[in-house]
Amino acid sequence: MNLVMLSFIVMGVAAVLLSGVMITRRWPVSAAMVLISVMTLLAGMFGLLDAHFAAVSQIIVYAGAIMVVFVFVIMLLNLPPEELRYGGVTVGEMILSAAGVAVALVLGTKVGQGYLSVGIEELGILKSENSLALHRPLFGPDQNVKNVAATMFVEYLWAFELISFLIIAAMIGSVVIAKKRSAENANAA
Amino acid sequence: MLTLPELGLYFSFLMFLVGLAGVMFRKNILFMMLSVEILLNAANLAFVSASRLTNTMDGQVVMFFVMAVAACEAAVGLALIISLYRTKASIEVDDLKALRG
Amino acid sequence: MNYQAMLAAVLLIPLLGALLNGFFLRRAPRLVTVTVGTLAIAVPFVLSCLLVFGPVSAGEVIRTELFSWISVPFNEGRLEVPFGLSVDRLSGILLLIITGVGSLIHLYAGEYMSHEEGVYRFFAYLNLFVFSMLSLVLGSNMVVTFLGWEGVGVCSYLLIGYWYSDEANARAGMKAFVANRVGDLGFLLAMFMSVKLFGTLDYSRIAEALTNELAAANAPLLTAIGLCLLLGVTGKSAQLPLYIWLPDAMAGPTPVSALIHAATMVTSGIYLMTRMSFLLVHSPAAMTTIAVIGACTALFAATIGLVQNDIKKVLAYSTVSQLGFMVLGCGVGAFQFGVAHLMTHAFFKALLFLGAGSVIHAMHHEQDIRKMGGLIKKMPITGWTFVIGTLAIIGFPGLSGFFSKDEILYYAWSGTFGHPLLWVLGALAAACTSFYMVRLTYLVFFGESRVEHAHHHHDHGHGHDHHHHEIHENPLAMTLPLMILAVFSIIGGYVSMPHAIMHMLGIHAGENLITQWLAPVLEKAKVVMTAAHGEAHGSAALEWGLMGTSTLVMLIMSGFAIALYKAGPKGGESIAKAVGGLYRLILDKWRVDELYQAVIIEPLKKVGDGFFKFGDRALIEGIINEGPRGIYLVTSVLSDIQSGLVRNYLKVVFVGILALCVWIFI
Amino acid sequence: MVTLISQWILSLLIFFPLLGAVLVAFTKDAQKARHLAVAVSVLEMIFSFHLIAHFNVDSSAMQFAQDLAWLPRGTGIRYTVGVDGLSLLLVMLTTILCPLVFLSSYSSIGSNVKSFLALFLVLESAMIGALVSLDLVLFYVFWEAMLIPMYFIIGVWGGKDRIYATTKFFIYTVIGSLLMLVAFSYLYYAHYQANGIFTTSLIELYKTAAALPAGVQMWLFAATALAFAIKVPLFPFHTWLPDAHVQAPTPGSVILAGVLLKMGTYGLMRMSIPMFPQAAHDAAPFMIGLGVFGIVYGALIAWRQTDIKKLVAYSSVSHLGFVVAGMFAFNELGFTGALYQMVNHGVSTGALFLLIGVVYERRHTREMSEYGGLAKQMPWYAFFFVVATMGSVALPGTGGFIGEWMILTGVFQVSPAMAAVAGTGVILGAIYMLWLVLKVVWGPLNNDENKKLTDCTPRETFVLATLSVFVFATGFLSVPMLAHTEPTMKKLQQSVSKKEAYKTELVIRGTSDEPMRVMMNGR
Repeated sequence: MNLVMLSFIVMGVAAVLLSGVMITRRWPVSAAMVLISVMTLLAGMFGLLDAHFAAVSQIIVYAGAIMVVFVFVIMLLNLPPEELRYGGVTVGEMILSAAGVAVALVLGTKVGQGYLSVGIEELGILKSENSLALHRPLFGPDQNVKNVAATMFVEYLWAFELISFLIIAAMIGSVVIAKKRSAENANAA
Repeated sequence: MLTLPELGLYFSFLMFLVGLAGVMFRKNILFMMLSVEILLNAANLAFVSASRLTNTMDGQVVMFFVMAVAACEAAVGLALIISLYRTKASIEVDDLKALRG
Repeated sequence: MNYQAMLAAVLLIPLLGALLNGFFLRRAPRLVTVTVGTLAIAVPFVLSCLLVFGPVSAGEVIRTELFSWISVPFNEGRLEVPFGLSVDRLSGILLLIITGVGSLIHLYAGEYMSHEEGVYRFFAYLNLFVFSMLSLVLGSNMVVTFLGWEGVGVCSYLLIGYWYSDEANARAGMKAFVANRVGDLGFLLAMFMSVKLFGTLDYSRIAEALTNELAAANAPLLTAIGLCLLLGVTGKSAQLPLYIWLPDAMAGPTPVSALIHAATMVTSGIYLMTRMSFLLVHSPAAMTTIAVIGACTALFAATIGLVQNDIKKVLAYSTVSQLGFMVLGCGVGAFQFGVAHLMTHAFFKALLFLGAGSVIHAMHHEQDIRKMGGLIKKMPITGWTFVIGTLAIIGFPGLSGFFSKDEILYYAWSGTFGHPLLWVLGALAAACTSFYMVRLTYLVFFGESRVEHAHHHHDHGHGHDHHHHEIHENPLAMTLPLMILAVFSIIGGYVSMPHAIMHMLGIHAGENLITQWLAPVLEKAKVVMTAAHGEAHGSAALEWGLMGTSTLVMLIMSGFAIALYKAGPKGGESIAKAVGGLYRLILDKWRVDELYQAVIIEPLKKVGDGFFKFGDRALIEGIINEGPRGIYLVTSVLSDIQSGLVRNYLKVVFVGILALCVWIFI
Repeated sequence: MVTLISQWILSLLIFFPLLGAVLVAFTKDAQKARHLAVAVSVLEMIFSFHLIAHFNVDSSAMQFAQDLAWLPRGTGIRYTVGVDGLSLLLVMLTTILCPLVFLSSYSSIGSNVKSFLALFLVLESAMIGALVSLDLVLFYVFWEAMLIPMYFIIGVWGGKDRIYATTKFFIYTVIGSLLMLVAFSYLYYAHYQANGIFTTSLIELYKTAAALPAGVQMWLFAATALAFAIKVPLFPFHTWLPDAHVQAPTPGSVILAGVLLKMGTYGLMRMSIPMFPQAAHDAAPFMIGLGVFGIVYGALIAWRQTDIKKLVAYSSVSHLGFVVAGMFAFNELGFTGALYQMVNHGVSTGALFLLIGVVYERRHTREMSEYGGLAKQMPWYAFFFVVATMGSVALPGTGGFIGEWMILTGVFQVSPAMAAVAGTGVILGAIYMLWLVLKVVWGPLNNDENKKLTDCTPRETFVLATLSVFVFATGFLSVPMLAHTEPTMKKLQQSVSKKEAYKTELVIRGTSDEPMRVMMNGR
């Protein structure tokens, strides 16, 4: 149990708990704020997992960009309090939650025994001749950005390009969706 | 022996459960979308952990893709919320029953 | 010009004529159409004469193959069906009849159809018919024969329905085609069996392959082939039970009736049986069936002929009856006399039909014999030739029908497969023939004229406006064929002169002409018959006795007819009243058409309706449509579970995830 | 040069109409689009003459073959095409029928012309693709691709109940083809289990499939045969056909009857029978029975129809019953006759549907009672009608006779009783077809509407005259035509009767002095 491990566990537990806090907030703005802290914690965990580039972009893109949009929309809507009620929780939902917690606890007892990663070799990902990992240029273990880039722009180039299309489409789509109504409203007015 | 990526997987599982609970129990679309962000983050954590577990970069690359998809989802979803709120004056999910069979 | 090319030309010139008339001479003047149509038959007639009186009479068989028609691997070998032609003595006779009588009828038709519009169509059909008929008799294998066999059916269909504007005519054509098709199925099945048994369809090869051992081993199959061929014959040659189409076929123009439904097409059954005689004689059962069918048809049709009042209908039933005689002749093993009667019948029946056509033409399409009478004064040539035809058909001694018919009747008693009962049926039929033919001739040509001089409108759809009511003799183009045919009706029968008469005349040539002529064709059949049944068991005394009896009967019946109808058509009424019900039954042609309609056609229609309503609509469609409805029922229950609330769906997902976790990890 | 062309000719034939479809879709003027479509299909026809000109009639191999990589290597799914005696005649039928159909669409299609023509060209492309593909996945792709244009052709340009008809057509066909896909997938995996490599090559899978145990073969045979039987359509899977035919526009009906139905019988002869010879043997009596029953059933129903198109549609059920019965006789006569009858049925029934279209465009009704006496008003029309009828009733001298004669002779060698029952179809065929002629062409010209009818236009005359020539040409020239198919049929017959795997190979040109065998790379 070294320091890395300890901080990882602390951050993980905190992230899970804060997620729980987030979903129970009454006000959307505070929920968004809690979510930002969860993301920051996750960024730390990524860093501990040697995914430095992922950690940085988690903060910049997620916590920075995406959540700003959320907060912006929340502000824009300015929901009245009666829109923000919790609503009742039924018996069935309680039972489901209990079952979920039970499974999580049981699973937790097994984590220490390497249960989640058992058989990873048998999966054959590293052995298979089809594995993409074999054909990839590897830079040192500390050259995370280079490694990510080498993978992304060689093996996943097409996916990357397609994602760019997706983003453009989403951008245009959101503008169209949000604008159309307002134009109609203007006509109605 | 307790390893870092394995713990990461477990935490991602727990976070996923919490996020799912959020989507299930909250009736407000805004909260549902926030919960979806938790789900996506949990998935990201799983990808990064797996990347570490297998010593490959694919997990991290996919994580970026997920992030990009999340951005799209947020943009489109929020636009929908705005237009929905304008037409129905409500963002209660139980008011939306167009999917009823 | 070698003989092979001539043979091909004989077949192809009529086809060429049909194409010319059908496609290129549509707007040509009538004279051109008629000339082309007639020449397309007359030229082959000349070529046929060269062929038949040249090499064929010397005993040669001319063969030629135009092209390979069907060729398929079959049982380690090949099944080859060339478009082959051959002419031997049997097809030679037919060839001469078809082209010779055909030319005369074409000549006649050019005049007969002179008031018609678009006569090119008529001559195209007629030429096509002759082409089909020639391929029927010239085909060297069964498939080429079948081409002609069905081809004549189609041409007959088209020609019967020539005046298609009247639906009854078109229906008659259709009836003819369908009845023929039933027979064709028999021919087809016979072909299939021949393929199975011999692996070839070439007549000469089948004849070679059919050894006595093979015949003994496959006796049931041979009987089946014989019966299937018989089915084909009953269709084409209008025998019981498929004769029904021939009387209706009189809806066509009269030259058609003369050419197709008297002289050529209907006799193709006789040709086929003679052609396949070597096979038929192996099966006594088939031969007996053929003889019985022939005899019954002869009598049956003759009874109907007794009471008909339409001049063409009388001749039609007479044709069916005469065809029955020919089939009877083949059935008792006297194939050569079947062919001889075919030939004499072609002469005198064509003569009678053309004569009837001449009368009809002169009377402006009046066909009811009750409205005629005394015409012989106004139309002497038509009248006297008609009388000659009548004398020939009733078997007046010395005329052609006498010889051929009496030979058939003699062999019906004493032939290899003969039986006195068959003779009785045949003699009765001959008696009826005498009665109705004399009745017909007398009512039309003698006695008082009953022609209505009042203007009566006739809507045959081909009306012509000049109403000269004066009945007069037709021009030479129509009477010349009558005279030529009359000559042949007198002398044609001498080819089959009975032994007894030959002895009396001191001719000691052994066999009569037709037997000698056809000896090569029938050789195999004769060997088989002699081997199995011994020589025919007749005697001169029997021959004289039978001949005398039938002559006597003929004279009595003719006299009876004249006595009865001396005072006009009402003469028969007393007898008709005496047997009232029977008379009406016969007048309605024994109601066979109605019987078929009720027993075959209507049930089949009902089955068709039933298939459609219950099979297709109720059963199959029911399953097809109810199946989805059942699925819809289930899914509508399931779809009620779809509350439309996204959160509920997520709960299901959640349960799924938990279940997965439990399954994997615990 | 010739070798190069031969190598690419099939791909050209497949994709040229597709290119044409794109061009047609971008044409501005409807009339120009029509001309363009005709030009494309005529060019396609001219290209296809290369096949006839350079086909080696002594070889049963898959000629003009091309074998290219398509999907990733590990899947074993390749772009493999080739033509043998079985598909050659049908490809020719397709390429020759299509220009005629385009010519007929000048007057029968008035709205959305460009989309119609484009869809039709796509259909032609898919049909040829399905006929020449030698890879199960490729075949399946083309098979389903045929469905889509036809779905729209009926659904958009059809009659009153077109949606019902086209949906029924679609669902029937898809159900069948899904079962076929299951069978293909099983074979794919079975081949992997047996040989350790994945492949969808038909030629390889012939061997795999024939070696399967009889029980398995029976299931796979049933699955594929069902798919094809629906397409044929064999009784009792035929009820989509009358609806589809009645609702389809004239060009749709022609191509449906002329080519699409042949895909079913082609599939049976290409896939079901040679792949599963044991099962085919076991199922043969049943299949012959269904075929023969279908002959009588279809004929009797056709007789009782008052809708002309429905009558002809049911006559197709009857005629294709002959085809199925013939091929399950398992002798050369049966196989050859079945193939020949496919071509003949395409020609004569195609002509009949065109003829119905001619009067339908003038009178907008398909009820028999509305017509009558057309011979007076439209003599050439009557002539073509009678010719097409004679082709349909299998008159000697027309191709139908050769086909039916071969089929019946073939079936007779196996089961005389069945042949006799099937033979009644010949009689019934005459009854219903002549009934149709009687009611439409002959009889008095009573209906005043009909007195205004005009005879065929030069364009219609050209189309109908071409088909009429084919009706008789097939009747007399069967030997040169069937020479192309004989080695294939012989091989098929031998392998099926011995219950062995059907063996064939890919060659560019079938001549023996041509060493250019296509490499079976990676297999």
